Amino acid sequence: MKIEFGGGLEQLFDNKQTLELHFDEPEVTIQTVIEKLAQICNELRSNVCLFLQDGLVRPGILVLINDADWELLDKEDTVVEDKDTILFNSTLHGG
Amino acid sequence: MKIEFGGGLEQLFDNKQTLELHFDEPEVTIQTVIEKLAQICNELRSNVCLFLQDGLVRPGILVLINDADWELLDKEDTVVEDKDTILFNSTLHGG
Amino acid sequence: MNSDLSSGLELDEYSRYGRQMLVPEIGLEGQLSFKESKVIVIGAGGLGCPCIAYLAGAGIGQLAIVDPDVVETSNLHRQVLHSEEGLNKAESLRRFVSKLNPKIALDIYTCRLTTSNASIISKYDIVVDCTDNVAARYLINDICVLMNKPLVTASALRLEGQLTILNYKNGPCYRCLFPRPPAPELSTKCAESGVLGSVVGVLGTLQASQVLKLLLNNCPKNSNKDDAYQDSMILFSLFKFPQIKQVRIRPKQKDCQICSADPLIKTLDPSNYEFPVCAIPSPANI
Amino acid sequence: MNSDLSSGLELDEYSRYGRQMLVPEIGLEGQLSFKESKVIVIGAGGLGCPCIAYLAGAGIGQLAIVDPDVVETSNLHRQVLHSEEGLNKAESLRRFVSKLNPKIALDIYTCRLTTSNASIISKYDIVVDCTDNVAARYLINDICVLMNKPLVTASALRLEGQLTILNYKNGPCYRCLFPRPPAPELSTKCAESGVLGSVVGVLGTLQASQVLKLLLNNCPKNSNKDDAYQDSMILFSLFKFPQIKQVRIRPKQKDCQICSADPLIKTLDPSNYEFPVCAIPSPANI
Ligand SMILES: [Zn+2]
Ligand SMILES: [Zn+2]
Repeated sequence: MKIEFGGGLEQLFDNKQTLELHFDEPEVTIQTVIEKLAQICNELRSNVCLFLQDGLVRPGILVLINDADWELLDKEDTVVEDKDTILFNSTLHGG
Repeated sequence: MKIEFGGGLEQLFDNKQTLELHFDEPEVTIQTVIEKLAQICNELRSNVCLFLQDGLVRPGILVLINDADWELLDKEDTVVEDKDTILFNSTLHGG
Repeated sequence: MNSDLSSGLELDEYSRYGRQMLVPEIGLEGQLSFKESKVIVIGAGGLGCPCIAYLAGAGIGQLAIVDPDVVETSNLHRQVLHSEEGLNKAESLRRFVSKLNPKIALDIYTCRLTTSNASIISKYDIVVDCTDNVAARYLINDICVLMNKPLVTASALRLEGQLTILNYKNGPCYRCLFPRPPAPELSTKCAESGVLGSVVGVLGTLQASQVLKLLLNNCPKNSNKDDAYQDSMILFSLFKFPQIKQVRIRPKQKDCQICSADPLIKTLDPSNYEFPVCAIPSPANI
Repeated sequence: MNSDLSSGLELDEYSRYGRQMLVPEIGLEGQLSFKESKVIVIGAGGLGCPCIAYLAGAGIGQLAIVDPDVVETSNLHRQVLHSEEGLNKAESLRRFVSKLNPKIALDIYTCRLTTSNASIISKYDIVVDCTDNVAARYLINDICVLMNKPLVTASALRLEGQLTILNYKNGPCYRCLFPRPPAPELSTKCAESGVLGSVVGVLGTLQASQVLKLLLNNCPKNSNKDDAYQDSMILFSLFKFPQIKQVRIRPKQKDCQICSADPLIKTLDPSNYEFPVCAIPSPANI
C-alpha cells in the first residue's frame, strides 16, 4: 500500500514523501501498519524515533486513509488493503 | 455513476454541478454516457443544447474519468462503471 | 456620496463591485452579505497580507486587523504588502487597505491577542486565524468556541500549507482535531524553520475565499449548494502529486475538552496557553 | 552594497531571503536559481497582481510585466495591488515591486503582446500567462512553443479557476489540450461575466508557486523530487467538494498543430489569433 508523509514527518523517514509497504496478509489493520512504520523509523534513526508516543501516533498527527480522517472509520482498527493510500500528516503552525 | 460539470457547463444542466446516472448495463462506454447527457441537455433546453458539436463534445471541454483525461484512456471508447466519476470541464479564459 | 437606499448599496459601489456581483452566487444579495459582515483577521503576516487584501477588495463592511509586531526585512519575501521596516504590521495594512478600498471600516489592534483582551472578538461575525504559533492557535480556537464564532484557520511551513474551517455548522474545533498540543521539547522556534512566500500566499488567498464562501452560504439562494458542506481540510504541498487536495476530517468530538456538551475548559485560563510562543514540532531539529 | 562574491548573494540578500533559504529544497542553491532567472508575466490584472508580488518577494532576478491597460475602479475588487485609476497597470506594478523589493530588475512593457513584438519573449526563461482572453492564450502558447519556453498558464471565472504548466519536459501545449478555439458565436465579452477576486488570487499565487517550483526543479539536489512530475491541471471551484484538486491531463499530442514533429503552424501568422479579443464561451449567455 502507499504510505504518504506530510507536515515534516517525511524527515523521520529518510526524507521520503512516500513509501510502498506490502504485507503478506491481504488485509491488515492500520495499527499493524503503524507498528511497521515505527520499526522502520527506529531503524533509520538508530532507535530514537518520534513517530509514536506511548504506543500511539504522536499528538498533532492526522491519519488519513484514502483522503478521509481515520476517526471517520475505525481508527486504529480500520482494515486496510494493498490498494489503499494512508497519509500521516503533521499539523503546521507557521503563517 | 457520478457526473460532474465545471467551467460553466452546469448551466446546460439546470445549474446542477453533479448528476447521478444509472445504466442497466454494468459497464458502458463514455460515448453512451455522452449521448445520454446530450439527450438530457436537449430536453432541458428545448432541443437546443451546446454540449455536443457534430456529435462530439464541444471544443474547449476536457473529459476526465476519475480525475484523468480520457486521452490517457481510450477516449470515447473508455468503459465506465457505476463507481466512476466523470467530469466535463469547460476551459476558462478570464484572469 | 450618492446612496441607493432601496438596494442597500451606494452608487459607486456598483462600479467597484459590479464584476463580482455578476457571479450568480453573489449578485446584490451576496454583495450585501459582504457589506453587512464584520470579520477579524488575527495576524498581519504571511497569511494575513493576502487574506486581508482580498477581503478588503471584496467589500467586507468592517474589517479588523490584529498584530503587535513590526515589519522586518526578513518578512518581506512572504509578507508582500509591507515595505516600511519598523512600522507596525496592522498599521501597515491599514494604509494598504485605505488606499485600495476606502469604503471599508477598519479596526486596527496593535496588541497581541490574549485571554485578557479576548472580548474584542465578540464584535465580529467570522474569525480568521493568520497567526504563526501554536499557543495563539489554541487561544483563538477557545475564544471562538466560547463565543460561538466560525473560525477559518490556516498555516504554512516550508513548501506546505493546511487550511480548515472550524466551529462551523456544528463541526469540529481545533481541539477536536488536536486534543493535545505537541510537547514543548518537540518544538522549535519559527525562525529556525523556513517557508516559501507564495505557499503562504496560496493559503492566505484560500482563507479569504472561505470567509467569502461562509457569507455566501448564508444567502438563501445558495442554500442548495450548502448541502455539500463537509468538514474538511485543504492540504497543499508543492513537491507532491497531487500538489493540493481537500480531505474529509472528523466531526465534532464527544469528548472534546472545550466544544463538547460537558467541557473541561469553560473559561479562558491563561495557563492553558503557556506553551512556547512559537512552537513548531519539527522532528528534523531534535 | 556589500557583495559576497564567493556565494553569489549580496549580504543584505541573506536577511531578505533567509527565511526561505531555510527550506531544504531552496537553500543557497535555490535562491541563486531564483536570482539568475528571468521571468515574463503577461497581464498585470487579477492573476498578474498576486503572481508578480510573490515572484518579486522571492527574488526572481529579472521580472518583466506586460500590460497595455489602465486601472479602472471595476478592477480593484480583484486586482488588489492597483489603486490609482488611469495609471497603466504594468507601471502600477512597477511602483509596487520597487517598493517591496528594490533588488529586482524590472522590464515594463505598456503595450499589448502581438505577433509583431513577440520577440521580447526570447529574453526570458519562463513565461506566465496572466491574460484574460482566448486570443492571447493561443498567441502566448504558440510563441512559447516556437521559442521553446515553459509556460505557466491560469484562468479564472465566476467561482472557478484552472492552472496548468505547458510546453515543459516534453509535455503538452495549449493546442494539445484545446486544438480548436471555441466558436466565436459561443463567446461573450469578459465584462458580461463576473469573478470573485480571491478566486483569481488563489490562481495567481498558485502560478507564482509553479514558477518557483520549475526553478527549484532545476537544482540538482531536487532532481529526485522531479521524478513525480506529471502533466496535470489544478482545478478550483469554491462551491464544489473537493473544492480543489489536481488532475492528470494528456501528454503532448502527435497531431498537434504546433508542437508536433511536423506542425501545421510554423510561424506567427496574425490571422491565427483573430478571434474576439475577449472571448469566453458561456453557454448561459446564448
Ligand atoms: Zn472541539
Ligand atoms: Zn501541442
